[in-house]
Amino acid sequence: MEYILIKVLEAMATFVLAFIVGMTYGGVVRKITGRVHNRLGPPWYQNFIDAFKLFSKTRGIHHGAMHFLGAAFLMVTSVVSLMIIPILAPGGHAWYNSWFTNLNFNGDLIFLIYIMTFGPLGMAMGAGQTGNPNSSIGVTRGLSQMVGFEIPWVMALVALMITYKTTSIVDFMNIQRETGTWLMFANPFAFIAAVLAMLGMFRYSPFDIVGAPTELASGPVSENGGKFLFTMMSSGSVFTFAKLVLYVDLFMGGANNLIMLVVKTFLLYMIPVLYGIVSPRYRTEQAVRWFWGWPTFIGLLAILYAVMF
Amino acid sequence: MYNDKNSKKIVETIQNWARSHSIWVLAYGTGCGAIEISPTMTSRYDAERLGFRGAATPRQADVMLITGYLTVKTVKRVVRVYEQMQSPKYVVGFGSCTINGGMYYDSYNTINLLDRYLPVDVYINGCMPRPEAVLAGLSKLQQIIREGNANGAEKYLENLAWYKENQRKIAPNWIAKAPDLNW
Amino acid sequence: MKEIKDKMIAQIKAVFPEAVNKDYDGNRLDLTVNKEAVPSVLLYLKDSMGFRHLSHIAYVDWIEQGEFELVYILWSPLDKVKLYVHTRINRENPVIENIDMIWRQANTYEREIREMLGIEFTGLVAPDEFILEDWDDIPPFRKDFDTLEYVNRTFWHRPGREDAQDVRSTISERSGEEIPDFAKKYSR
Amino acid sequence: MLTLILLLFLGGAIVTWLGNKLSPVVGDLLFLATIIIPAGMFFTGVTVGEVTHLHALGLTLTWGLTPLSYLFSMIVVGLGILLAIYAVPFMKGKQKTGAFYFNFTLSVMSMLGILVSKDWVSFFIFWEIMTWSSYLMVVLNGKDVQRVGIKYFVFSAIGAYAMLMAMVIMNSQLGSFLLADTFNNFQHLTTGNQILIPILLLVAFGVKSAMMPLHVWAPDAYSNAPMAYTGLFSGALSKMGIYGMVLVMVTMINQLPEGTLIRDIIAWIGGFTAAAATLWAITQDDGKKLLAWSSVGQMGYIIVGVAIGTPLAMLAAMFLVVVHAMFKGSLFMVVGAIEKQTGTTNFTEINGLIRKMPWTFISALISVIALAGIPPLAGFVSKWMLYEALIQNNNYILVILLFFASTAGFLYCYKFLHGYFLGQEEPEWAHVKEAPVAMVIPMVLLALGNFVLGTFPQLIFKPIDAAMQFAGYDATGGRLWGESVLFTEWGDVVTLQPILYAVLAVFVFFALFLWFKGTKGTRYVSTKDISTSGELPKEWENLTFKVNFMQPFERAIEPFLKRQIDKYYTAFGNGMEALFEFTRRIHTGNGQTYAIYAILFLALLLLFRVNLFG
Repeated sequence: MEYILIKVLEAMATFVLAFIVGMTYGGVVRKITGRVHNRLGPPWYQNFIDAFKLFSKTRGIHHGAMHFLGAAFLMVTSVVSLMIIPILAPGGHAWYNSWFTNLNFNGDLIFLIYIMTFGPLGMAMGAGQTGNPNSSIGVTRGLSQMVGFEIPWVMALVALMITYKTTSIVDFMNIQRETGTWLMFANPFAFIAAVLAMLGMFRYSPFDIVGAPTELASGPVSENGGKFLFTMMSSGSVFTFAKLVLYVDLFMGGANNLIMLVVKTFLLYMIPVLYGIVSPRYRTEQAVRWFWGWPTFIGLLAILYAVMF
Repeated sequence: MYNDKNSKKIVETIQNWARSHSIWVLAYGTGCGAIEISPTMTSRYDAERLGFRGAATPRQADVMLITGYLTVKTVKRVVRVYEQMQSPKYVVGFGSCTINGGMYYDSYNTINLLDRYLPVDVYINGCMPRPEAVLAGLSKLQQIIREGNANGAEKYLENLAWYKENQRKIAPNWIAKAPDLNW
Repeated sequence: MKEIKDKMIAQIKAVFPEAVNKDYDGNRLDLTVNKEAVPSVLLYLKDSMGFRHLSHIAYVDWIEQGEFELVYILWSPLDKVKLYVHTRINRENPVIENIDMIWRQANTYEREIREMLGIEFTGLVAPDEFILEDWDDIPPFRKDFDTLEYVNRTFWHRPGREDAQDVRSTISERSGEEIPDFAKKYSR
Repeated sequence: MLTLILLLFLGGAIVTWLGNKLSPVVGDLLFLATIIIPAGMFFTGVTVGEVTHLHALGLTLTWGLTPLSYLFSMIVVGLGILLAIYAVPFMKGKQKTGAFYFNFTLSVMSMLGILVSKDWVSFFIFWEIMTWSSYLMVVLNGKDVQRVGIKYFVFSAIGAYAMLMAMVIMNSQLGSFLLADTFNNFQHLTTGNQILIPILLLVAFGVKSAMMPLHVWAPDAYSNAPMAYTGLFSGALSKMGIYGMVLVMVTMINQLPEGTLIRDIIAWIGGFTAAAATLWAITQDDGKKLLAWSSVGQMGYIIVGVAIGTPLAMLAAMFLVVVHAMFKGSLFMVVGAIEKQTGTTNFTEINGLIRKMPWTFISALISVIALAGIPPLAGFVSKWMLYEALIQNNNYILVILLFFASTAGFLYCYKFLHGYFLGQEEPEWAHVKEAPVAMVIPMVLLALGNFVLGTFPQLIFKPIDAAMQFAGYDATGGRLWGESVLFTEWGDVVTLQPILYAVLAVFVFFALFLWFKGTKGTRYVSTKDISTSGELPKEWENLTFKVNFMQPFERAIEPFLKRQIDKYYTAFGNGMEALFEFTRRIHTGNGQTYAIYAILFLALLLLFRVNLFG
């Protein structure tokens, strides 16, 4: 009982960490976008204010049970994938290191690929029940795009798996610690393919076809306000952080302490963000085909590299 | 403890502060004032530094900017959109058309007084107001929210019969068909 | 251009002797016909004379003469001639044949005219209100419709706005113009 | 005992048919009794390893139950019972109930017969009974018989003749019809026959399990049969092909030097089946067709697993055989319930049934999540094992193909749920009620089964392990799976229980959070009341996004969609028809197209054999 209680507390600590970092990143991204646009931009804590404001909305609507559960489904994905992904490297010896090993040994990469789709599907259900055509259009776009970027992403992961004969993320981190080489240097093609897939995964321009504010009125979330939007926003922040940590774990050797974690994830996060600021938006089929073009080719190279070396 | 009057007041103060610094704007841009919103939001005047941000749908929005004249047809949609927004919610009237009809004061199909149909929190004068004036108006709105006086939504609910009567005067059949208020 | 227009006039006159034509400079040509003849004239113009495009249907309220005027503006893409077909309708009983089987887009103009001027187009299929919703007064583009009176009745004026009144007499005094009689009759 | 059970089925089928002529109620009761009593006897009275000999017409038929066939017969019998309960309310008020009951019972009987057959003669007889009963089901409603029925018939005939060929060759060379003899003495065959026989058998089984070039009949046949039967059709009947394929794989192909190559080819065919069928499923606008294509796709996964044949892959395939029967059975039941209640199954016609048919929606939701392979439901277990097996077996490109297929599968999963249950509620469907209890309970039970198996797969792994040990594999318990734990030889682990609890905890916490925190001041508003530019949708307006639902994706895969294998067959068929027209001029005789197709195929095979191996 005590063990479970401690586990739950640790999980909550992880969640709070991810929430804070993810929200801050969101604000910083808005700030950076503003600076690139040659304006001041909002303060870095703007996302917290937004979230709090959404949380303290006094009235709202819902369209039925599935509309409720959509947000909960989304949260499941974020939290469970956060639990599975090791936040800190097993070799790090910071005093809080053991706090963040929640379910690290209970799932592996293939599990992660699948649990990451649980939320979008549930969210899609919620969006569908609202009856708003924009929501459904956004969902089909999102799912199509997912089929697009999943291929280079899986190719990168398979390349890693066949080189190191494991699918466990912890093992990958251990391998990087023991060899002293980050996997992004050990198999650069896999890293490039994964980063290209990441552009789609984070849904910044040119791949922001799901939200598409001007055409789809923010897509799947268009019927959500107040607490629903708050839940989705927090879930999105946590999920963003989880995905970044996954990339850091796989390709950049993980992080030994929180500062390194923040630095690495932030640097990685800047790739889709900066690419997005200066890009217009693709059409859906263009986006899908883009992912099946060069990124897939590089993914094939990664597998070839892994097989040959 | 939460029900204690003082703590409630403190919580409310914090909430109002957050509300005033995070205003998601739904621009109802049918009038000529819509052109003033672009410079207000983009690099030159950068309203985002004050916490303003565009909202895509009424469900997410906090404030509705009514940028210019409203015809009988559009006022119906405006009322509909307003009712779909989730409270606390605010209305900002742009330009003299919303205040007194402006140059369309004797047109058979533009309304003259917006505040007979919707509770307006802030009016911005001008034909059209420049972005500076818009920013000044929005700052005023922030100030009102911080003081806790921006209670248009409650006002609308309290005086619903009066508002509905005014709306029915220009759109008798439409009001009968519209569903209830939804918040 | 002149020859083309003359040839056209001759052709039209041959088929519709009662049509009155009026020539302008450039490529403009005017034609006045009876309201009964409008569909046949337009059909002939479209089918036999290359006026394939209907640009617009303009409408005028000649209140002093008790008539409405409709102007069908046609365009011949081959001859580069624009043709104005005028017709007058009695104001008391404003009914005319609709022509949206000749040009589909006429439907839109006719719906507008029906609402704004109150001219009935026989056989016009238009499911619901087009521009005006819930309108219960006389059509607003008739000259005997008093806008300000309607506004005073329907909307409100903000207190303190004293300039919300008719300024036409002031303006005409300032410029030294006489107000015509018909305008006096229908102004306040 | 086995004879008795099969005879009970057969007798029951006839009695039901006759009883249904007396009165529908008697027919219903007799039907349920016919299914449930022998099924109960099967569960209680039959022991694995029991062998019966039957002497008839100078032949000795040998029947008995192996662990492998026990696994499959559990699916047949279990699904049979649930679908029988479901079928009674489903068929109420419909035409040809007696024929339906007859064919249903006969199908169950013949499938059990196939599974207990220990010699090729009875195997073939039951195979033909199964084909015939399912064929009659496909053409039961009399719609599209020309197109659908003939297609199914031709392909079944191809399969049957291929099997007959293989049987005859084996008997002439080995002098025995017994399965065990043919498998054990496989090495005594000539080299040519050693390659020919497995290929013939694989064609026969591939037809039933809808393998890629032979799948054309499946989508039409699945969607044309009554929905109460399609669950059995897709869930159990197509698994007979897998059963045969497993037999061929583990006995014959393993003994061949070229075995690896054949395995690889079959695996790739399975992979293409999965991917292509998934893409086709996405383009369907009819729920029946969508599920039918999806069934073809899932069979592709199973074929990949069987063809790879490592313990892990086999485990995954067998597990998918079981859970596919469960979730696809449940989904076809859902479609049947919707068809029963609304009279149509087209996505573009139905909207927003979620509030009208909540239990149907819940079973559809759970089954669809299982189908998509999302943890913590049962589909994930087999997907995980299959991917691990493929990666460990160095099938890198194939694993990516399958990943693609399963990701693209989300699209049709969502399309299915959105098509029926989500979107705006229409006044047209306001009268729709939840399906009768007898229809809801089977589908909810199957859906819940997915939920349980997703976390406690050992319940099914135990019989699978027994079956695999019979097929010559080492015991996998504790090596590849444990109590709700999955392992691989690489040391990768997925522990399912903590994950289930984590998922449930987070889900319940946030659902409650939103419920309590979110409902304060929150009201329900109808789906007509949506934020689309302030415009109020009119009564007759339906804004749900349905038509061209996956158009962007369809555009992206346009080059693929142009290449439709049906077209090649049609071209081939047209060419053949011209040939037949020509032949008919020489031989006067009625040109039953399918018969000549089949004869021609036979002739081709003989020709092939004579030229190459003669």
